[in-house]
Amino acid sequence: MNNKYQVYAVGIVGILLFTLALSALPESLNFFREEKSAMFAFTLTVIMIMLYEVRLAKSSSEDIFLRTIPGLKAVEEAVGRSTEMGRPILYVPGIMDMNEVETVAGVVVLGHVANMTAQYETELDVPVARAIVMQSARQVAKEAYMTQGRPEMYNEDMVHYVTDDQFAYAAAVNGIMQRDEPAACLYMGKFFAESLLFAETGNSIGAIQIAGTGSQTQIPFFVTACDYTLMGEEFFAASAYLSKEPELIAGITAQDIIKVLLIGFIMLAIVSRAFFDLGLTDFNLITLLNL
Amino acid sequence: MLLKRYIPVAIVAFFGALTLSAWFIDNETIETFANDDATQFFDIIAAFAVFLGALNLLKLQFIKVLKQQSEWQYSAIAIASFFFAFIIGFFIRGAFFVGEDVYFSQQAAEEAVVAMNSSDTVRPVDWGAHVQTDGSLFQWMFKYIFSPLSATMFALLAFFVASASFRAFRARNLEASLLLIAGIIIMLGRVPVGSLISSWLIMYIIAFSVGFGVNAYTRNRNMALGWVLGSFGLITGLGFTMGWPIDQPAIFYLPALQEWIYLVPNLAGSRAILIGIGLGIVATSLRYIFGLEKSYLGE
Amino acid sequence: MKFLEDIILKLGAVDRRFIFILIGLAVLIPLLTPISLPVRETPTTVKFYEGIESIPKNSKVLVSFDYGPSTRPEIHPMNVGVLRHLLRNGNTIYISCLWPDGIYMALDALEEITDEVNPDNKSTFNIKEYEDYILLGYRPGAEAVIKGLASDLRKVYTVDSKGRFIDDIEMMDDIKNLNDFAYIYSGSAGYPGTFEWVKYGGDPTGVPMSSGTTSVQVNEVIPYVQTGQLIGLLAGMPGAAEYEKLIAVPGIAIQGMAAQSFAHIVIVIFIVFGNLAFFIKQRRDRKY
Amino acid sequence: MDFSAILGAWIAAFLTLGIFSYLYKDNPFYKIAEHVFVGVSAAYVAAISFWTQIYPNLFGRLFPKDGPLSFTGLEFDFNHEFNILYLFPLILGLMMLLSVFQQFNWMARWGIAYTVAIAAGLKAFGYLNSNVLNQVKASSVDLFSGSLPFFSLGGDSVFNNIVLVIGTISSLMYFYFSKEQTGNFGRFTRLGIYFLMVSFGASFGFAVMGRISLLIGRFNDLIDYSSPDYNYATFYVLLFIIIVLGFWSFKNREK
Repeated sequence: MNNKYQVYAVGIVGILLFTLALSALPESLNFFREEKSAMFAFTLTVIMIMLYEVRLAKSSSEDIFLRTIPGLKAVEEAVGRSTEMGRPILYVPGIMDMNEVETVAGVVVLGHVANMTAQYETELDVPVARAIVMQSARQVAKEAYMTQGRPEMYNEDMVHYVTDDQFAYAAAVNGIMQRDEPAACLYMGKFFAESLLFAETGNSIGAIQIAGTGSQTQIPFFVTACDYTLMGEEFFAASAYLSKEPELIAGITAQDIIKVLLIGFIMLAIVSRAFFDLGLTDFNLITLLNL
Repeated sequence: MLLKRYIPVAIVAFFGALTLSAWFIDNETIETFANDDATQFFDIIAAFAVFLGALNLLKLQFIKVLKQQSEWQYSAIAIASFFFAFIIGFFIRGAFFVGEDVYFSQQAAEEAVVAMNSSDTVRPVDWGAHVQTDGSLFQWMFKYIFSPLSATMFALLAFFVASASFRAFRARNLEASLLLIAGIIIMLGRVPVGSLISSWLIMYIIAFSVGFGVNAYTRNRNMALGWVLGSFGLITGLGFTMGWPIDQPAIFYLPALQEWIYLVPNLAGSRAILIGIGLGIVATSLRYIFGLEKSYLGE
Repeated sequence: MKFLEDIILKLGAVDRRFIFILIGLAVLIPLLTPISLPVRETPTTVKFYEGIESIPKNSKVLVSFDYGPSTRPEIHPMNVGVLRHLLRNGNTIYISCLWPDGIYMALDALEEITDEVNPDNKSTFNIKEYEDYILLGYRPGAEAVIKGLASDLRKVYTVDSKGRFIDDIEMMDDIKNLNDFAYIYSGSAGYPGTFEWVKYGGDPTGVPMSSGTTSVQVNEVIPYVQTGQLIGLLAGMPGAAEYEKLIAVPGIAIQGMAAQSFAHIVIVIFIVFGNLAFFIKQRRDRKY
Repeated sequence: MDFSAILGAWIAAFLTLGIFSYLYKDNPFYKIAEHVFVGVSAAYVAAISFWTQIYPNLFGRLFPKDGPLSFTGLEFDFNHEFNILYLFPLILGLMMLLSVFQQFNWMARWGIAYTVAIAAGLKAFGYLNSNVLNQVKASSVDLFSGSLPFFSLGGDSVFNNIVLVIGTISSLMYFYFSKEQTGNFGRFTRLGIYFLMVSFGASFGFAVMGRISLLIGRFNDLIDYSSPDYNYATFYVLLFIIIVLGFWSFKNREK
């Protein structure tokens, strides 16, 4: 255990030295942006911690502990409920294209949901707003039905394109909800104003609703109108949680370590600022690092 | 195998690493690529994908119509609307200039030239510019079909926020109560009506609500009544000594209070969410670049 | 008492369509018969006003129209106000758009403040294109456009919205990139908008900037005001109303404030009844 | 008022009220408006992406005036220089289109891979910078210098700064996944949830405000269309929709 943190301490010192060396390169070799030194060091630290955690996870046989996230437990229940009621599941992977990390995360989570619907033999409906997302979601869903040994249940049109336009898409999804009455609605991806249009309609048809998004502005709507919400970072952790693969879970552990480091840094910066303000030192951490 | 699996994975790793490192490397070629071309490439691919999507949409709607599934009539409307807009977008210029005036068709423009007896020639708009020219047929479609529909879908939210807050803003527990109270204070404090509500009224309401809480908690009516009467007396006494100013004490004046909520506890909460989202996105992005997660490719 | 409780219980379980009707009326009635309510400025708006006021006279200011018809009621009054404020202080205006419909919004806004079109209005100006303002127009690409502007404006805009080559326009002579502007303002309704301007425009170049946003975005953007990455902020229609008051040109936002107030009161009343009903129901459930 | 504007107003009024009729319940008017919207918007987006992306930015760069490919007879002058790199998105785009055929399904993967790559590369840095580092930097507030008042409602104060720091850290710890939220740690993260809830409530309050503003805008348009200039479009359309809907709900009463 201690060993791990020793590695990190040495690693961070190494990264700092490396960054310093890069920014001290002579003019002729100057390919490094010194003004971004702090960012560079931080990025390298994140990469180092992540890769090392993954390596540890691969070599160790122990399970990594993660706290429960109620919204993720509820996904399986929702699929089960839909099966009992004989009604479909609606999955909305957000309204943006694959050039948003949230959308990609939403599509990855779709893979896990498709695994469940294949197991439970529940109908899955995925209307999408972008054709690239459609293609990716199809690949993911197909793969899920294959691994579950139910290729005959997979139908390409379970993932279907509606339109690129935000509100036209919202109007159509509202229509689908009203007419097909899904037992569960899952919203996982990047959302804008249409979030509440979905969530209110879903609520009025009595569906169990689980949302996950990294769109800060839309979290409050999902929190008020949905049964469960994966807020921000929880949503990004969702795919790792659902996959139960140690390599992916290790990524979450890495995030936790970075979080603690950041909190430590905030404390340190406050103290160093106090010293500076009181005239005890003539520098403060923030200006020193040129942040 | 190579084409289906390895090249896509290589593309992710290469372009991911390239665009990420572009932030730190002082090299003009890499910089222009990351700043400009990289996103342009994506926009172009996405533009092709739109046509793929349209094909999928048409296919599903045509199946509905041909099989006469339930409500196929509406699918027919969707198909008709699609071709209506498609023809206006691709086959009709829809804008012919005579001087500064714009006409939808060549014929109308020519008639106008004759009617005005002017020497101007009719000048058709360039292909491509026709979708952005004020007064073109495409713009007419945008103004009277597309934009009212989107604005109205958006405006439905005014009703939905009301019903959602009515249903969900119940003081079930402390968390829900905080949501409720912060929501109401912002809702009232930000609009002119809020500044007409005296801080003294708010103090009375708080004293009363606390009494309500005391009653619920201790199950002792007398104690609750005592609290309410005592605090009301205190507030009234204070009011007379201070002369009932509407915005004093400021912490009970809604416009001032909402400002504090907005700048302090709200900021703390949103900052944490921002940092969390940031970390989540960074870690997820790195997982993609390093190929730890490839399932979006169907792996 | 029992009777009263029953009424409250009924109100607490009312059909949502009843709420819809009341909200509709609360907004519609004040629009048909205008009522004026006092407007009180909030510090972020004052900061915003002071930020614009502090731009040196005759400076070049970039104004971006990053919204469309759906969010027009919130953002449009702000942008019109900002144009007025800038012109009054003798600044020249460069208009860019990150949203395709932004160009129409900009045309509308300019029309509203031009002498020729509205000769009787006191708050209009005798402005000429290519002298007092230039409409650079819409370019697709969102943050790529901003990044492009930050490095080289001429790569993004070879021609302006009228198709004139940028190199032939005198106003553009000493503009190379964002650094040549004294101030950046973005009236933004989402993506791309304030966020992207801060990240790729204001932060890297250090040009002071501020923004007007929809109410929904405020929470997301407010941390940037705190850190000084944005100089003040106009928040939604109330923000626009406060700004209209500060620049002393009352407009559509101030008018809308009454409708806004009434709708909020209706919602709050419903929330209160919903909660009372909730408590009564809880108590009764406990008794039986 | 010319005919196209009046016709437009009638169509706009019909579609607007058709969407609003959804507030009553799902009904034929909403279905018409919805399907018109889907059809028109799909083609609208296709036209916009072709004419503002593919046409100027792809063709303009591959077939510029006097470019190396002008022997093909294709020339699109958008003041761009020839750029061979743009063959890459052309190929990826065409592969994306070809993936409509079952046997070429895999072709979409290249485009997907490229899209995810730039999402990861470009977004990671932006978020790291403004969401993480800048917010962390802003959290290092002044607590001890003594130059700030202890409490002030509107501005900077020691009390506000303490609340800010505690709120940020406790909310951040709510997102700590490697430990069950029990005991003292649980109490601390509970505090974080309280801050998050206040933040959500405040956001919601703001949202209510914004949404009402949009409704104001919509009603203003409808009021405009009800004027004699537009032959009272709103009135007649409203009347028509109400009568038909009344009849329709009467007929479908038993359902």
